[in-house]
Amino acid sequence: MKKLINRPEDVVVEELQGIAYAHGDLVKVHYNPNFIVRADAPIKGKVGVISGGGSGHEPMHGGFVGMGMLDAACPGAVFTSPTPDQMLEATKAVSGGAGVLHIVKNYTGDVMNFEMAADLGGSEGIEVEAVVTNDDVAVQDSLYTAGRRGVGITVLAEKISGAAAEQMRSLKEVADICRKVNAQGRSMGMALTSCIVPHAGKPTFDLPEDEMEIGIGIHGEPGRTRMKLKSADEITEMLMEPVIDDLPFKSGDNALLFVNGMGGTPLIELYVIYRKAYQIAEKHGLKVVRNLVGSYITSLEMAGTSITMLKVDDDLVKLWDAPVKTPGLRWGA
Amino acid sequence: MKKLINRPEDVVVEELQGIAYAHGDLVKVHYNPNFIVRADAPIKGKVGVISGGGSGHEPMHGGFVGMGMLDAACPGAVFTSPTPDQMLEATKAVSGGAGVLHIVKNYTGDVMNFEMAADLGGSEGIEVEAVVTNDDVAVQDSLYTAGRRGVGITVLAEKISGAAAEQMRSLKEVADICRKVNAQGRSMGMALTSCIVPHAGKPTFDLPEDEMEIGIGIHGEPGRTRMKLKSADEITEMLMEPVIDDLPFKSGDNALLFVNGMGGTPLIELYVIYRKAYQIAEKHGLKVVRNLVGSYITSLEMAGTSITMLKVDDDLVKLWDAPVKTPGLRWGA
Amino acid sequence: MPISRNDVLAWLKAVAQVLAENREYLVQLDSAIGDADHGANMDRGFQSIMGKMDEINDKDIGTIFKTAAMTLISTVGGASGPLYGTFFLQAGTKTAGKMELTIQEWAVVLEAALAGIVMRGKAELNDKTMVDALTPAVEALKKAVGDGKFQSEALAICAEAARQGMEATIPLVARKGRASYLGERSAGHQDPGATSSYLMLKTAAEIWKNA
Amino acid sequence: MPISRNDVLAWLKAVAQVLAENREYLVQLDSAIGDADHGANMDRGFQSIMGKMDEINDKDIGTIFKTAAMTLISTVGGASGPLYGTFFLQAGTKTAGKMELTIQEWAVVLEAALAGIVMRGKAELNDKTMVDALTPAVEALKKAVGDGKFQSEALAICAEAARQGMEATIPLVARKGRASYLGERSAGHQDPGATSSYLMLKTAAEIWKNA
Ligand SMILES: Nc1ncnc2c1ncn2[C@@H]1O[C@H](COP(=O)(O)OP(=O)(O)O)[C@@H](O)[C@H]1O
Ligand SMILES: Nc1ncnc2c1ncn2[C@@H]1O[C@H](COP(=O)(O)OP(=O)(O)O)[C@@H](O)[C@H]1O
Ligand SMILES: [Mg+2]
Ligand SMILES: [Mg+2]
Ligand SMILES: [Mg+2]
Ligand SMILES: [Mg+2]
Repeated sequence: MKKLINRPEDVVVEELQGIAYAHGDLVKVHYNPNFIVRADAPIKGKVGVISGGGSGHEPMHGGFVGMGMLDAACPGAVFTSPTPDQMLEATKAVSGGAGVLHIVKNYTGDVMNFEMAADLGGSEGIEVEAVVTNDDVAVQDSLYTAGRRGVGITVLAEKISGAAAEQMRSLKEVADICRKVNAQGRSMGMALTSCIVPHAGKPTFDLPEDEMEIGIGIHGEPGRTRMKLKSADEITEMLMEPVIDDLPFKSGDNALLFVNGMGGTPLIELYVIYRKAYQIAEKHGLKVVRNLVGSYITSLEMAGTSITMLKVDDDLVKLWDAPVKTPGLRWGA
Repeated sequence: MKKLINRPEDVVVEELQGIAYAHGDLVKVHYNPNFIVRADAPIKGKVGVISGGGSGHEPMHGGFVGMGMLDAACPGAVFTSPTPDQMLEATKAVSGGAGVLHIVKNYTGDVMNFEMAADLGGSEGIEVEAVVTNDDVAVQDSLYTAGRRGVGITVLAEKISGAAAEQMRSLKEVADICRKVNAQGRSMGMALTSCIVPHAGKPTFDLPEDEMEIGIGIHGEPGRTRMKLKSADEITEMLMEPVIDDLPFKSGDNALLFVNGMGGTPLIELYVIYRKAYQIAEKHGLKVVRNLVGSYITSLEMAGTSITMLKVDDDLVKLWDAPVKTPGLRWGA
Repeated sequence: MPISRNDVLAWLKAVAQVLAENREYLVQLDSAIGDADHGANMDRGFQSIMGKMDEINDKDIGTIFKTAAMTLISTVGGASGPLYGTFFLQAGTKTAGKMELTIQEWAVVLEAALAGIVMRGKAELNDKTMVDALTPAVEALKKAVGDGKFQSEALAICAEAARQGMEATIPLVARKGRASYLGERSAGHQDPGATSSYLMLKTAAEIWKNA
Repeated sequence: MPISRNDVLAWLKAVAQVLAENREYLVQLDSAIGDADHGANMDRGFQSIMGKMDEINDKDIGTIFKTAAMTLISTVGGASGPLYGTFFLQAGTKTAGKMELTIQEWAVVLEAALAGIVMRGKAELNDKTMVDALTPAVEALKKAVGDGKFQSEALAICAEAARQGMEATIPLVARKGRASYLGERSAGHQDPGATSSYLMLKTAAEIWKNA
């Protein structure tokens, strides 16, 4: 295992200390229970927006705490959803009287831990709404399964909901926007290599030099299918077509195209992917009016990419363009 | 070779197309000769700031073109310095009448190609100054060698010189600021893995599972020494101490601390490194007043990190804080 | 002899040790169809319970189980944290104030604890989860107790049923939890949560053999 | 027989082919002490020259060399682009308007071309660069010509001296170019640029054997 870490059990706390040293102007880090919170939280009259999930997906979620995006983020152990006490304390810390939105990625663990936070109560009358993201078209959806995973759309939902909250919209409105983003977005990912969970010490799966996994999530879980390595253009098509089909996106739609790196993929490759994804969108008559290219929702050092398409209208575009000032995403401020 | 690419010989042009599709609001891409230029170039009366170098270091330099940073960037083939015609055309494209600054990393190829651009003339009376960055303390400096490599400081020099140019300072002033940043900055890097140059198809060097290279550059070149893998804290010390020693930084100095990922290193690890680097700086009485954490000057998919320390005064801090609006670095705009 | 407060403490201690020993194994099982953390999660949780031993050394079984529950809930995370947390929470509710349990009572406790997991996770039999080990185990224990088996034998029958349930997860296609994302590819692998459930019940059978 | 315009074109074509064949080999040499691109750089440059063949098919040697120079300068990049670019630029200056070269003239041309590389790169002998192959080659050629050797023999002597110079780079510690960053670790590896220089001169000896 080649990693720039000390002891596996210390990775998350040491990362949090690094974040505290680096971004003390934007965020405060709370330990035991662990959460990252906006330096100026709580903001009176503003809906608090929080998220959480296992660590190892940086900059998500901790890197998205700050003006115009999240009010707090709860990091669990690597790839392990955080515990209810973290969500409870973070909820209290960001509550400005207008309620708190929980953005939860659809994983059994995340959903149950957020639910338990609500069940355990103790949030003293704070109104909480939870929106569960589930945009991964690689997973067949069904009433009888855990359903689709929440992946790339979560980044966009956090940005857009955060902007809506910043405009002092009500909890219901912010939650509705968040649900809308989730409903109008689809994603799919692939991996060239596995990641190594620090405490496991070896790759979660072994992938021969000439093969790739299609339909992977963000926890190093194997994908739906394994196949021979293909060209960037072919891979992009294999990700874009199911994404476009599923919503479905229709000719004339405006879209935000998000090409994401899994952590070990250099930017040069993401632009090669973006090029083809853009061309495929155009071919379908879709207009890419906004985009995001970079490693924003990662899976430790996994090499690979995921593509997210979000259908946007004017309101969503305006919220996307609104100022954001976080360690991981910043513009207009 | 596991990469998200099509044919190795097409990587750079396809990347440029991706950049053009993604960032058309900020930059224009010129082909044959290849360069990326600010959408609003040339700006009358403003010093043009350009840089260039081999591709494979993304977001450097192309990702730093935009308001407050570079006016143009010339990408060569992967790890191969660009050719004089690129620099010539880019120089003309950004010339607003106040002269043009060339920021050149100290590599034989880069220096000679930029020199030839000047020798070949044809820039029709445009006043050009070149500043060569050479901040890598891993390389022993000597009159009789190629000298030290230009590495991490280049990112900071481009930001700060770009800000000075944006303030309409003169060519001499902008060049002086750039020289000052270079003189006051030092860097050192290490690798956990080699990168794979696309046309080579295999790792530039082989590194056993339990070893690392210390003192590497940004072109996959082997480092000064190879040794057993150590903990993040020990590695950080091995990079920080020579950097602090070399300038030398003295107790009471204000510094900008830049922890850089080499392309295949996830952000979670960079924060673990940043934590220790910050503590070491503090221990030496240095005050870290600004920082940058992320993968900004990379070496394809290499896993590893480099640390850059820049001694700053009020003017440099103000220039660092000035608005910047590029695909790769953005704040205040 | 009934299962005493001390026996319950001894069981938790033994489970902590067994999970530590099987950490790698559970991580490996979770690597194949999940995210390679189940062993680390369970180990972290039970080590934390060990850190609470002083606090619960002299408490009733209900308090012991509730403390274990809250500790798991606040240190494990993932799917197994809330699931095993609810398991012990329900066990704690059923044993509030008790200083010992007959084997009959233990069967009732286990049934309630399992019901907690099902309530929380909504898994059905054959969804390839811990429920597949626990359900036959509870059934077998109830039957053994009804048949008037000795305590040690009843616990052994319970553990054996869990083992069979655990092994029966191998061919299943997962419909709950992270393994469900794999679809057909999840078949052929043993479920990690069913395995940790079996390990707990096997440990109970061993530790309480002479209780 | 002197070296004709057509012989020069044939040489460039043959060099393009030799470099294409040795692309991997040069990349490998550059991997050990550089950045793994020398083979790709040289191949890209000479393939580009091949693309200009129609343009220079009927031109004088000076124009041929100048065109080759400008092509290398604008397509190779790296250290070798300006260096070999300057090499051919100087060769072109010395051969302006010429339709053929005697072996005596070729020695003069090669000396000027090498001087261009030294002027541009400021490398000294034993810095572990292409200069280490070219310098003895030029000396040997001058001497062979002075000694009145036949053209084919003189060219062979020149190539052999380049080969020896190339091999002599192996033990050297690099003081110029990218390999210098390696310090002592650069010793024990053959310089890629010296190798490409040798390949060019070896090809001249083969192609112009019967000129
Ligand atoms: N809905 C559910 N009901 C019951 N058990 C479940 C459910 N979902 C997952 N599990 C169990 O949890 C185990 C995985 O636990 P763990 O790896 O710790 O959590 P995570 O899946 O969040 O990483 C699975 O092997 C399965 O037995
Ligand atoms: N200053 C110099 N003078 C002469 N030759 C040099 C000099 N620097 C480098 N070289 C030659 O250039 C070769 C490397 O070329 P290449 O790999 O194409 O460029 P780069 O080093 O920029 O990647 C070296 O092997 C060496 O022979
Ligand atoms: Mg998990
Ligand atoms: Mg090079
Ligand atoms: Mg798991
Ligand atoms: Mg090279």
